[in-house]
Amino acid sequence: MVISPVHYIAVPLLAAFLMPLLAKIHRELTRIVPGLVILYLGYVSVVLMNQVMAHGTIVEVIAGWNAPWGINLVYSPFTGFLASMMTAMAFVIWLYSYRFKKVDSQPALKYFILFMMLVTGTIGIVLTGDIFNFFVFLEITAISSYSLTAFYRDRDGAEAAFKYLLIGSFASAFILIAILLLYTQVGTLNMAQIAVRMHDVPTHMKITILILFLVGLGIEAEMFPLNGWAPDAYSQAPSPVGVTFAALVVKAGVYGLIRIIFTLFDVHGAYEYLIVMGAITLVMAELAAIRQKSLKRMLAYSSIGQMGVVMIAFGIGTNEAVFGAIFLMFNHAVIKGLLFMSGSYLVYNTPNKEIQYLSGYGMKMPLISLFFSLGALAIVGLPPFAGFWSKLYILIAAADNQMIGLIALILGVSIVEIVYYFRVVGRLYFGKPSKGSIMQKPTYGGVIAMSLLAIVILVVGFYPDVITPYIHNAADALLDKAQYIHSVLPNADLSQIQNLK
Amino acid sequence: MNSLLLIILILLGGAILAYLSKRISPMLSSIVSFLAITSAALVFFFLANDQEIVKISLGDFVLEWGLNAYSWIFGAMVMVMATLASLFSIFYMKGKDRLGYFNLNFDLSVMAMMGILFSLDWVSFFIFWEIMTWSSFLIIVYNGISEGKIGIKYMIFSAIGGYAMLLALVVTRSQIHSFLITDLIHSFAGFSGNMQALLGLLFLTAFGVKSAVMPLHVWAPRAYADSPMSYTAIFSGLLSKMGIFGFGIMLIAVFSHSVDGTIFVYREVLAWLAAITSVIATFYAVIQTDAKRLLAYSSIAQLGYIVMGLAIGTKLAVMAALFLAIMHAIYKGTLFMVVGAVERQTGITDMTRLGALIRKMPWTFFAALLSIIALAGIPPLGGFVGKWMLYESLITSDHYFLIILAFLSSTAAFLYSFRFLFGIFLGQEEKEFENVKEVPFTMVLPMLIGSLLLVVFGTFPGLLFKPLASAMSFLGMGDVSWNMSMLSNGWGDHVDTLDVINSVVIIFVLVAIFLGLKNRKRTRYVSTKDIHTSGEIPTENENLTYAVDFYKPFERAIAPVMKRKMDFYYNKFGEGLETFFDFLRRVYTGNGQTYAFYVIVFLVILIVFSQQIFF
Amino acid sequence: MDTIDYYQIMSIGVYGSAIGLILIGLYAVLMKKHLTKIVIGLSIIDAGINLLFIAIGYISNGTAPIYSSQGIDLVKTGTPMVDPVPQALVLTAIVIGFGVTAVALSLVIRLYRHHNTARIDQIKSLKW
Amino acid sequence: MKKLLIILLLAVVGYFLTVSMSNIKFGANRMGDLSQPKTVGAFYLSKTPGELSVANVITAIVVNYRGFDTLGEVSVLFLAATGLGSILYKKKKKGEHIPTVNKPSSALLQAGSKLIFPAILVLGAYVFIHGHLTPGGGFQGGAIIATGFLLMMMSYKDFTMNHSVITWVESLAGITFASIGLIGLIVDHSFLENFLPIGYINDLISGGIIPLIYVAVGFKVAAELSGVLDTLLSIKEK
Repeated sequence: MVISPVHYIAVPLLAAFLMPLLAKIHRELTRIVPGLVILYLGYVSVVLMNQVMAHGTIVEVIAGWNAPWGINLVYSPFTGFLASMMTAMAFVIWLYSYRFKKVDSQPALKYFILFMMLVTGTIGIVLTGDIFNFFVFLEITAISSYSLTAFYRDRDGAEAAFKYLLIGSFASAFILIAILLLYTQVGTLNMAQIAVRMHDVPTHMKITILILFLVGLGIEAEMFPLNGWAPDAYSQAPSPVGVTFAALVVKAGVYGLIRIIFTLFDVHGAYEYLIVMGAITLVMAELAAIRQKSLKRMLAYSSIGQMGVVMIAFGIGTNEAVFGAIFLMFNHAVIKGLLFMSGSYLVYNTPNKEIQYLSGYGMKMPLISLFFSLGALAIVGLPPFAGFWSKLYILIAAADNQMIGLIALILGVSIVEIVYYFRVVGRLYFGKPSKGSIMQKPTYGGVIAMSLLAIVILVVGFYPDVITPYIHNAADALLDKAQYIHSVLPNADLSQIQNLK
Repeated sequence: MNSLLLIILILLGGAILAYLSKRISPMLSSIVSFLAITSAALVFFFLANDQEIVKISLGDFVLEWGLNAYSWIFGAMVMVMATLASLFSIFYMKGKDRLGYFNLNFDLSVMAMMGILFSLDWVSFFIFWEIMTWSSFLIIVYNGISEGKIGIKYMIFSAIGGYAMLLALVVTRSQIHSFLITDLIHSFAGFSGNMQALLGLLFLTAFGVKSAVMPLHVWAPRAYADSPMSYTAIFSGLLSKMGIFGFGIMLIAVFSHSVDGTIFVYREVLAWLAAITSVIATFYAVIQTDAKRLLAYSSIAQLGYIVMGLAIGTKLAVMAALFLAIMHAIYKGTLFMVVGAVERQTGITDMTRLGALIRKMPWTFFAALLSIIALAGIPPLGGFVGKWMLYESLITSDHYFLIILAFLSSTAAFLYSFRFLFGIFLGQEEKEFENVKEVPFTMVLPMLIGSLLLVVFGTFPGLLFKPLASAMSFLGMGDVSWNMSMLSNGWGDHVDTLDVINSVVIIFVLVAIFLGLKNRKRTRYVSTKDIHTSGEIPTENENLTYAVDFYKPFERAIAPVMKRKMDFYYNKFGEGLETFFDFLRRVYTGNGQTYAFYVIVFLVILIVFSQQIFF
Repeated sequence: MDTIDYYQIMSIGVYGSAIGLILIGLYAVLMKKHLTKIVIGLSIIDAGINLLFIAIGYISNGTAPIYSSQGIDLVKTGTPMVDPVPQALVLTAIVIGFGVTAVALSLVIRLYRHHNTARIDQIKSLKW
Repeated sequence: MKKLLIILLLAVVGYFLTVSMSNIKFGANRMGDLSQPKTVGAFYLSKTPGELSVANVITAIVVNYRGFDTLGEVSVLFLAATGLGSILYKKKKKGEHIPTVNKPSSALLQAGSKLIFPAILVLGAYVFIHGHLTPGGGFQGGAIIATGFLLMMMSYKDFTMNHSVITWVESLAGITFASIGLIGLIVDHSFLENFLPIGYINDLISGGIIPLIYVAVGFKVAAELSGVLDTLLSIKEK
């Protein structure tokens, strides 16, 4: 069988359908199969990324109908990079959750099915070239997220999940209305075709549709003030799911947002909108984070803040800025993954997951504390760790666009970030451990997962060139709208298409 | 292999090895750390030269490292003192927890400092700068004093400084499309006035934090005092010098290319700030009862002198500043080691409780004595030459008010210098320290080497003038002519150090002989109770040693100045901010319906203002 | 003329009721305190959107897009078939709406058991 | 006060939607010429009879042109069922049965349900088997079948669904769908590609893989909806 992007979707779905049957054969299979599937997807990623780097975008036609008639998957350097990143993170998360909590085999089966579908959904969002298919994958992601958020009954997961569902339903409603209006205007659902025909759409309709998309996808991308659900969901979901939210789900949301703005529409104001909203999101989230008592909630707000930076960088819209933004997406996935993973072991047995009980854990859980500290150093952008490079690129891009105020804002907020992260790190390494706290011994899978992420942080930090060529190609691919359309629709008239920036 | 790269790699490898070898034996970890620093020092002194250039391509940046006369002198200082401190550290840290962690960060700090000095471009400068920051943060919290708050404060100020630098360097890059420091130096004059002012302010803030210039100094006293002493020896002595190093580049090399008025204002303001810093910090040092704190404040004061010299910017002033910087690194390093030794043997550093250790720890006392002499600027040791040059430069550059401040602070410095010596080594013997012994040889040795260096450089300042002169010509100050005892240049900045020293030494020796003869045979031993009590009979547990309320009158005199600490305002500001943040985050009410409401409000806002937003 | 009026009335009726449903649903979600009512509100929004979908695919005098023998005859006489795409999409949308509603209801059950209340303003143990 | 504000906000939203919709003329033909299709609607209408031999264009779209969406849709259902199971999971004791209704229904309802239950099943099966010919299809048929089960659950207190059977049916149906897609990928280089002969329009056996998939979808939807109903109904107060 020829390796093709559709494997990203078809294989996990097939496996998901198979898993209830496999569980009847041996209960351990429910844990192993998702790992094997994701490992296979990793192999697919390697093969396809090599192809894409060598020969350019792969367009996978589904059901034999060429674009724009059928649905197609677009595996460009950009989408491919994101899909590969998500696959890699999914594998790490699988390792981490392999024996995360002793649960009955029945919930374990459901957990892994939901998890695998969540991964499939996010990858589908990124790969698809069809706007309605995008919506379908968004819903797959959403529904599995809701269910996973409420997975544990001994927490307020249901509350978080309900809030998520409430706001998420708004998102899907708005996106659906936007798709509907868009369909009446362009008569197609293929993104490339939409991009070609967008020129002829009357401006007020264009803006109407754009607003609906921006609100809907803003919810998924955790934009302020649409992100009320996010901290709850991050903190109440099982830790591996929290990691998945930070590493995959929100990335898919941001992807949607920028795909709409960069490819589908040609509205200049949307870029400034991204910058402004990104800045507001960043400030609000980081300021909320500094006062958090619960570690996971703090991490959640911090994650939202980072998404704000990503939005700002995409909003600047130059090649360098987009490069920085994609780099930051990658770094954020890896680093926030490590922070969530190690953080949840740190607060495993503390009341309310609160930071104040963490005194002296550096002695008791040296390895986990080390991972957490590494993550903290990296996420605030201290060299020589991965986070530094993306920050540097973004700031350079902003400086080249004379946005000194914006840089000052980002850096000012970074100081806030430093305060709350280093408070935790300081607490970990000073003072006497409070009595009676029970340490949770991490599973082997967990340790391996965290070590992998830590190694990535160090390697990328010391030698960013392992990753930058891919990101360069990704940034070029995202910005080159004409190339995107051409690869999907070879015969399209590109005369109306102009790359905005 | 390139020796610069080799030094960095040795230190990095040493850091990692030290961390790993803790598993085998904690002592081994310290030894590994010492060996790594020593071998790096050997490489530095015997292999490194200014011909070598390292170019590393990372991301889209080219990191360039090289060595020049200016960085060599700082590098030599770092390597020597770091070697001494790490040697000292072996026994000082013996038996403490998490030595792997400590030594890892210790070596990383040293590596970062060397990296800063090697950096020819701002990116690597910034990278090493930040490594230095976080590795020192991790050591500050190591002792776990005061709930990590001081660590946070240090981190906040370092971040302000670091980010000011980051902002400055990305702005620089957007102007000249290069990260090279030399490019900035050459093109600075071409920038617009606003840009010069902005960059100047940002860079000065960045370096001001590390060299603890007011009002960015509040982190320093506690940070210096709370770290393990073997680290403070390089923290106070060397890390702060990185700020000085940066100031040197900015104030001398970069600004000298600018003719813009704002830069002169900056220099004057900075000189004043530095002078005020040194006065206030000296006052604080005087009223401290804890030896560590005393030294910490004293460090800030001394850094004030150095920055003052750089800010004045005449040849003599710069020379003085650099000379003082080196001297400060040596004597403050030694003094912190002394305090460390005392702390190790007695467990405390409170000068009101210590006393009479002179007989228990003679070598330590000897090192302390020499360093204090140097610190106070008494001939013939190194401190004197530097101070003399500084005063002379202040006078020749017509900064008469500054010289009053400088005199004030250096006079007050005598007070704390004496208190330090007296409080710890002289005075009455306390019972609890009866069995105190001298520290082991590996701790004595670095202290003695330090004192020896002070004597050598004090007597023959010319040894230092040679590299300093070439450093200054590298900075663009032109030639400085010098000989073993003479420093002069074409404009009459002329100091004959040997003459001055000789005359002062002769006076001192004569006075000493006179006093020695006079007081011979009049020594008497007294008990704790043998003091003037004005008719009141002190109870047993009342501590009435001289060391208590040592400078009460002085404290009363300076009380108005001390009333409000800078710290107080920062804390209030921070609390205010946090309250504000707390208020802000109440938008997350926890009610899902409210969030839904926000969504609709946001949608309506977008709808209503769509014209303004998207066109 | 008559037909135009007819379609204008139809458009007001169909679009109006669809938008009305959406607004009613939104109102329920924003104002009603009971969790089940909120879920019902979400379903009503979905219903409104689905109706809107069908409405935009409609073509005047059109017939169902099915090529049964009857359908082929109609096409031959010039009767247009309505746009099939919105109908296909709406099928997907309905199924997704079902899935969301099912999950929502199960969450309501969990919340009611945990908090012993179904009022949304009393379920806010997670905040700030 | 809050009410007023919300009504005001909704008025703005309503006005916004109305203005947008007023630009979209009701009943206008936006598909354009069928012979040279520019829109997907026109393309599907013009190509379906010839290239797929499927009478019901909507089925052709749902299962073939946009079959990938349908796969996603099926997964959504599957997810909803799984999610429901995980959210409401409760460890059942062996052999324990939770009644679906509190009181037994009247004899009339019971007898009537028993009577029409097979008819409902047959109708459901008919609807999804003829999905490519007549209105309806897998989803509709599946839903009809599920209503049959709902009827039985409501009328008989101790009506039990065999969970094992449900699991098998939904898994096998899902696997069938995905495998047919993968076979298409292997045989014809495109996922969900129609690799079977398409036959003649309006025949029961026509349209290649379309009826196969729709039957599988029918089974899957039936099983999942019934499963969801069963889960929700077997929740009892503490």
